[in-house]
Amino acid sequence: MLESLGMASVDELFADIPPALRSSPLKLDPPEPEQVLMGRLAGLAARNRVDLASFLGAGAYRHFSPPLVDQILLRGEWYTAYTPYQPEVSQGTLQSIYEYESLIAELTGMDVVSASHYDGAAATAEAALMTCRATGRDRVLVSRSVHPHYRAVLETYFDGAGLDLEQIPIVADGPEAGLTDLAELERRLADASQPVAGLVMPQPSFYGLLEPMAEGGRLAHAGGALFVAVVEPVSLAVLAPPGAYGADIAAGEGQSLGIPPQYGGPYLGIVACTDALVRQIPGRLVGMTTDVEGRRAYVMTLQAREQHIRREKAASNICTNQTLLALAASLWLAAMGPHGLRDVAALGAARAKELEDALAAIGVTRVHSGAYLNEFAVRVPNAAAVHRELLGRGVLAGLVVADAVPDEPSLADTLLLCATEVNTSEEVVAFAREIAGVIATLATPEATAA
Amino acid sequence: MLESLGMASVDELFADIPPALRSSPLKLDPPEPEQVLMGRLAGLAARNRVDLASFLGAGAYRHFSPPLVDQILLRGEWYTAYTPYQPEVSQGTLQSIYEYESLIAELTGMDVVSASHYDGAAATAEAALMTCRATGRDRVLVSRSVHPHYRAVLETYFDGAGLDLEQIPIVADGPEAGLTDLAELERRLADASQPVAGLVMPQPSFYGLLEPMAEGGRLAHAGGALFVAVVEPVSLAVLAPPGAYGADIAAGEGQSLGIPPQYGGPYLGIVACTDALVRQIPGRLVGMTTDVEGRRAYVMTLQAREQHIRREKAASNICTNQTLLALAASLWLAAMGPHGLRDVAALGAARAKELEDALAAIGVTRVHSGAYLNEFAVRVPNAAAVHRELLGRGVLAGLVVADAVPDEPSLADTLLLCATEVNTSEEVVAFAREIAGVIATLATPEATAA
Amino acid sequence: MSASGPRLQPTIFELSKPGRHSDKVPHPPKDALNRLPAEHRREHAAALPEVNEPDAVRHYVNLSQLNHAVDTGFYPLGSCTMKWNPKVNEWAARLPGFAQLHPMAPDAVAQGTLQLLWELEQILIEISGMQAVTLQPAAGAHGELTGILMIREYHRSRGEDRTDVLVPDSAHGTNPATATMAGLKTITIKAATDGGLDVEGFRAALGPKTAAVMITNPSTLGLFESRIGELLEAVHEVGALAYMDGANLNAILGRFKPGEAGFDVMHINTHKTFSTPHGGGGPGAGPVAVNAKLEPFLPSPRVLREPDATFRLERVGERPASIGRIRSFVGSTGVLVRAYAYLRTHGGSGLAEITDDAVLAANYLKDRLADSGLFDIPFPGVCKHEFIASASTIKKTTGVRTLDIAKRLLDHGFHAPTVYFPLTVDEAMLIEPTETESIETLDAFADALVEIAREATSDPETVKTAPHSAPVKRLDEAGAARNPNLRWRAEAGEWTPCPD
Amino acid sequence: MSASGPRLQPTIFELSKPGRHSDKVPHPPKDALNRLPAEHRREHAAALPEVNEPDAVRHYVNLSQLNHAVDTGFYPLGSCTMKWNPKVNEWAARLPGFAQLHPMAPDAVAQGTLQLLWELEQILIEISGMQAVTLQPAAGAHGELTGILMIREYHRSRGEDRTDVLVPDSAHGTNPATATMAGLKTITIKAATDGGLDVEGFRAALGPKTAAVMITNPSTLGLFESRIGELLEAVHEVGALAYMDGANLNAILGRFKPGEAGFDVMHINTHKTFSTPHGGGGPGAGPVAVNAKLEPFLPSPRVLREPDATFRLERVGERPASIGRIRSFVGSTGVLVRAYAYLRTHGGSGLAEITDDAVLAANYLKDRLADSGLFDIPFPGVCKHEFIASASTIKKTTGVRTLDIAKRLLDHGFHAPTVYFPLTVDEAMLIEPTETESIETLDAFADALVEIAREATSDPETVKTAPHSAPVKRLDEAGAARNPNLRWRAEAGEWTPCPD
Ligand SMILES: Cc1ncc(COP(=O)(O)O)c(C=O)c1O
Ligand SMILES: Cc1ncc(COP(=O)(O)O)c(C=O)c1O
Repeated sequence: MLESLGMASVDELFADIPPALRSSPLKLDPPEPEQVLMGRLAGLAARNRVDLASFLGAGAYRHFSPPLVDQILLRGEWYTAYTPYQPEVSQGTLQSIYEYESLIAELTGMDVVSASHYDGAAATAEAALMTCRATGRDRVLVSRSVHPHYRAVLETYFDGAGLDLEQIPIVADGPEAGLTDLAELERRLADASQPVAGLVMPQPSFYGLLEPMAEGGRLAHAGGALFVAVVEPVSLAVLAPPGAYGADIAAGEGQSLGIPPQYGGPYLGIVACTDALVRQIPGRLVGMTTDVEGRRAYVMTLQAREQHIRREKAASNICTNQTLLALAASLWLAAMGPHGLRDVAALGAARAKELEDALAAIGVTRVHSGAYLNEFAVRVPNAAAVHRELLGRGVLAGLVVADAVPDEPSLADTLLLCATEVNTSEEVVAFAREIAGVIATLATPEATAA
Repeated sequence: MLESLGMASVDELFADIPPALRSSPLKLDPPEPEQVLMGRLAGLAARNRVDLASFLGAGAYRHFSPPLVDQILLRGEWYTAYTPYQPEVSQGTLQSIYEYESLIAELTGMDVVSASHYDGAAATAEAALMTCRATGRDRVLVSRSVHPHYRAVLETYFDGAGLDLEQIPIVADGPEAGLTDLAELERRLADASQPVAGLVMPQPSFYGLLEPMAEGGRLAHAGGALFVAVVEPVSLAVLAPPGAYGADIAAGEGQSLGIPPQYGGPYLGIVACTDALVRQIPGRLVGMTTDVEGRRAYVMTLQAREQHIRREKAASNICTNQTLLALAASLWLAAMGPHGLRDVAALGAARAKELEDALAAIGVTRVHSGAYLNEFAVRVPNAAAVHRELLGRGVLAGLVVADAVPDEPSLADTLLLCATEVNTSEEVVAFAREIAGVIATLATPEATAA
Repeated sequence: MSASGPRLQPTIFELSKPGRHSDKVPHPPKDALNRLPAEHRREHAAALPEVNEPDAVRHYVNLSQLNHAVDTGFYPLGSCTMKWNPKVNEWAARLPGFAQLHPMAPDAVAQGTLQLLWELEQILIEISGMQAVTLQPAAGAHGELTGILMIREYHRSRGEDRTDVLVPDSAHGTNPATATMAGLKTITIKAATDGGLDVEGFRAALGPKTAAVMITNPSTLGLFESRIGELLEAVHEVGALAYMDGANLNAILGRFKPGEAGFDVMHINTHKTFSTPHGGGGPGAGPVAVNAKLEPFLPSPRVLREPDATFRLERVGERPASIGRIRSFVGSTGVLVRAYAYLRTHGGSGLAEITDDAVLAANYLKDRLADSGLFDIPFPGVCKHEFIASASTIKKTTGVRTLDIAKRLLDHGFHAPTVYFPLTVDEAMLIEPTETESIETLDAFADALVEIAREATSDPETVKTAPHSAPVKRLDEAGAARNPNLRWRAEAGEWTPCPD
Repeated sequence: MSASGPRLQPTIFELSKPGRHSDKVPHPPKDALNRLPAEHRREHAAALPEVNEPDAVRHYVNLSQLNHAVDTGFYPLGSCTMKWNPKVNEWAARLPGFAQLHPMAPDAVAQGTLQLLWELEQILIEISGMQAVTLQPAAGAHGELTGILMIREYHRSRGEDRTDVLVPDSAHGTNPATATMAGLKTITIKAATDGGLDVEGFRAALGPKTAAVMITNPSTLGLFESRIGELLEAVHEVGALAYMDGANLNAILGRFKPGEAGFDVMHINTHKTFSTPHGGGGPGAGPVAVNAKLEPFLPSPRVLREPDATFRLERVGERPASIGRIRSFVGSTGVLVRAYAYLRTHGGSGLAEITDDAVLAANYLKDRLADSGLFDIPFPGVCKHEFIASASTIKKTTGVRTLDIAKRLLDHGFHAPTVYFPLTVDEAMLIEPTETESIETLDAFADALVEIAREATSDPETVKTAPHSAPVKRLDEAGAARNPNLRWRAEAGEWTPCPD
């Protein structure tokens, strides 16, 4: 090719880079043949420990995934396509997004679902920003029972956009302990000088508790605010969906729909809203239409919300989203079916109750008394040390809550534990046995020193 | 559906089974949901040990396989199709077989390649039977340096078909030790009262040695017999191909072309021959043709050799073959390319020499002195016990030859060792160290008793 | 190229350009091959295609899309039983513990697979009603050979010289071809007028020379052989043995156990009965089940369970009565893992359901076609998992043949049924829907056949020149056989120097 | 359905039949949910599709075949850089050690991934010529937001209130949209007549209110901004910072390091530069590299290497200057593993070759089109990895537009280039061939464009109504927006009793 360009060296193609700006060659390792590379990667992967009996959830959930899901995802026609800019040769991707939108709409009970967002945190932030655009107000309330990462991301986005974010505390003790403080919420909503755009509440909460969503929604609407429910989609198989308790927007993390935890991503940010908010929703939307010969077909639509059309006036700057993960979630839902999905939720609930009972039997009890689905916090003296010690015994004892939420004194020395259908009864028994052992050991000062 | 058939119970559909012949329900375990099944299978798989430093070849060879190979094989369009009976909707399979035939023809230097056979042993048996059909004679000679399984299968097939099979011994000692005894071969061929249909010789031999194929072929042809070379396809990257030394038929095991060892199969039987023998070759053949509009297309052809047309007069009873494995081999060859293939052969040769030298350094030396590519036998006193002991030290020390060939006294107390590019230099060093240790230990009688 | 534009692909040889490649393994030491004697070295490199990874992957992805497959649509190929291939099976076979196990690995490190094989044998013993099973044969025809060789050996061991194998005329071609491979003579027995076994015909041929009968039950017409009891008695009376071709076992799981009914030996096609994928032609696996008479002759090595619940393979020569080896190594274990997964998935009750559903679907479809009045249904009674329809009348009235109808079905997005088999029925279509197809699919297929039958009258040319929407039109098969082009001839390769 | 017959698929909801399913998990205890308070329970089951495995798999296999993809053909989408996605990367990301690692797992059990992330940061530091890297952003636009927020924080930390972001008119839409999300004002600067940066225009707009300039280099016209040195000086003179949109970094690897040249911050799109698959719209990953000025503001948590060569994540609140979190957890690690694999595969010398090959391919293709004399090539000099062609003249003479040409390309089996972007060129086609395409493919694509240009004169209707061979014809996009149908409405589900 070089000859046909009349050039002697490929360097001539870079003559447009001013000499002063040309860089020295890259100081990187030499190329690696595939066999060598695979050895290196397998070695790194083996340095992670994924063989522990794990009771860790805290926003990312392990679920059984039928092999068909990953086998279909490995088809190059899916993963090596770009955004469906030429719909005539992208009907596969487009229909799969339409179906994803429909599946999530069914699950959440909402009308409109975006084609995906980066993750649950970004989805929540985008949902909160929507409430400001839709109401013309600039103050959003978020419950402190929302995942701490999501709240941190909300802070970052709101600080950037120059909007106000206020956190509603959780109840410190009593029968409502751990739940959003509704009395405080009502007070904040009542401040007429600072009208609230939106209220963000989770279901289940970061602490695994079932929040009074209907009440939250009622209060928000009474204050003229929109109500954003942060939900976990597997739980929606059995929990009342946002559409049923009047949420205007549902946001959440779709990872639990069979997507592997893979240390944080790629995940699936879900944003769903009512028809009334369709022009405010950020991200791509795919609609059903027809071709010129009347065949049913699918296309990206209502693009006037998006950055490539509206530029600085767009609803969001999002461009690349998480389409392949939306497909993964759809595949998983199709493979499991509504019965399988309910079974998964119920198996988790059953296993979690087993865990609660097994721990209670050795004196490790729940922090809160409210209802939970499959995740709950327990009080453990010296939680961080116990957690560390258990790793050596092959148990990942959930999350040391204080590591993630150092600013919630009522949760000091607690562990957040989760069970799903991938946890076995044997693991539950082993966990109870080992934690009892560790607590006993740590209670003996000499043992700790050893 | 039952209603539309006007039936009350599905049992009515089985009324044609005479009551006396109806069976009791199956006494088998209850159905298992996928998650449970996967746990069971993972548990069984974990009971196999595939983490050993392995120097075992003996007819099945581990090679590096680029992930693209298996990813393409997992496409349902390939593996869930049947034999291409409707060529218009099977051009993928048909073209892939045509390409496989062409690739193996290139490698072997032959003209015609069948679409595949069950395995190397069946391929060898079919090749030997071909020589009888083609010559009208019924006596075949096979060297005892051919894989013992192949010889056993030849016995079974020949006994069944009422044909004569004679084994040519290997040279017991001296510089030709381990190689086919050419003098004896010449004597057997000279018996004019029993004309020989074919001579079967391997390259490399079961013992890893390079056989005098050109000489074998010359002798066979001088006796009016056809010459069958049993070859290992990866070695053909660097060894003279059967076409170059005048073989009439090449047979062999295609597993080494990147197919995982999977405890014996499915593998890939290769049969290739000269144009002169095309009407005698068993199994399917795919040819290039055109469709009625002149487009290049592919189709199964020369089917008058096959059982579904010729029934009791067919060249073989083969129907289902190993098409998917032929595709796997083609994919692997395409992924590696001719350079990659040569590199694989050369890496094995280099690593094997390293192994020979490392063992020689601790006094474990080769049994034979002939040239080898990447497999050779060493003499080890108490070979079976040493082999067993090494397993416990994480080393699979090749094959205890006497286990597979108890009737070859010159190979008593030997191990057959193989190295390929998947063996590391570290493994070689560790093997030499451990075998030295084991030999020392076993030499001390008390240690053995302990 | 797939979603639009041209679909056919050049050969991979035509994509080759000298020097193109992707680095997969390290470069060997330059002198690695110097120690090979010159007379053994390859002079000219094989002219294998030099392509990079993108070229190779695109080539095979695009080629794959030219195939009809169970994963893309309905595939009612009678006798072949294009069952659904569950995806968990593919996962199972690829578990490194299974896939990476060397076939010569000592028993001590192969306990997982040996246990699986042993358990699989037990399951097949229960299903077949036999006494013992070998998992070694690589396909149905290979199982037939194994079975017939055992029968031969059985007679031999009793000092009898029996040379004949009786086979009904509707038998699959592998049956007579197998007899020949085993050095025996095939005697073909015509079917009775109802399509079933002509027991009298058999009786007339049975005698002291009869080594065996080979019976496919249900038959290749999709019919249960209701006179099988009589026949088996007659066979055994003359000292012959009865082989059952188990290709259609999927129709009778849990309803009929061949061993209990008196068959001596049978093979099982795992790709027909137990969902192992057929891979565009293979692999298969053809386990053979035998009763006590034949157990001593099973091929070696068998998988043995020791009193301490460990497993081992028979040693060389351990069981001298064996017919010997019929293949290298132990069996197509990768296929058998899949069959095992399927059997465990469904268990006893599930297998019975599968048979019920398969037979139900076939009868439903048969009735739909019979109701149309357009196709001949030569055997109108209850069928098993498959049935025969025929275009005999259509051909007479319109000139459109079964072949044309088969091709036209492709335009409807369906694979054609098996056609012109068995050979005993004029213009035969052997239709097997399998148990997993929905009623919507069955209806759509029936509708398509009806539409095509009508089109045969209204527009026969369109049917006779079908398919019209496949990647290619009808092929010049005669030309392919007349001037066979069986391989690409690439230019002889030269050793190009190692790039480094 | 794929190889022949109809290609479009019903929705998966239309395949649903009550009760259809395949058993994937065991049945839970019947009372498992009894402890949930009534007010929290779902009343009506979600009307999710009830399908069995065969229905589900066929649906998605057939749908997939409706897509054009890099794995099926040439995809010259400018700016999007449809690179080859190496298959080993897919293997790597699925290693259980990577895929099954929980994002909240303690550092002690995550050392492999932490090391990989840390090494990847070092590699990107070397490539960008910057001081530090965050791997957290989930895509390019997310990286832009991260970068601009850091810039804002930087100015704030110095007590400055800067509100303006200067962006050239050829910029991608995410640049201005990002400024808005960060609470800043976009000021658009027109390009110079040669398509390059109008440094004078920038100078005129730069001032004490300027927070940053956002420059894409090479630009979205495929041109290296040769006056970038001058501009960066001017920017820094007024105390503003320079953001580089690194979408086109693949054109300058090893030739130009933005950090060395004076940019303060940039993002990298792993799917454009380092071969991570785009998945039909995403995921991506948008690492951001910064110089020393911005390092303190990097989002948390960072990956830290301890003196004992172990790795850990920053603790909550450990670095108060940080802009905070921009996402949950640590990053799209599954994507980053693939990028790491790619970088290791190619190493320093390989990356330089990739850039050379990509630029060479683009210039070759540009010259081929320029030689045809049929397309306008507004910027005829050397281009980088992509170039602009325009159908402006064709439109004037034939009425055939860029859109029509794009659609007609589909009939040739090619994906269309990016069209009507950047907005500054009339009837723009932004063509990016990438480094892995063979000269045969480039020639075939050029030939197709030439043929279409001729067809625009000889048979404009055919071009204007293209595509003709795709699964659907042109779509009613206006109707889709007028009456949006954004979801299937299935019938409300009822709880059917648990089958057991
Ligand atoms: C009735 C019958 N017998 C035998 C066979 C041969 O089985 P295989 O193809 O597995 O060798 C078949 C295959 O179609 C068959 O249908
Ligand atoms: C120049 C340019 N900038 C920014 C982006 C946005 O990147 P992403 O899609 O990864 O968010 C793109 C994407 O196409 C681009 O081309």
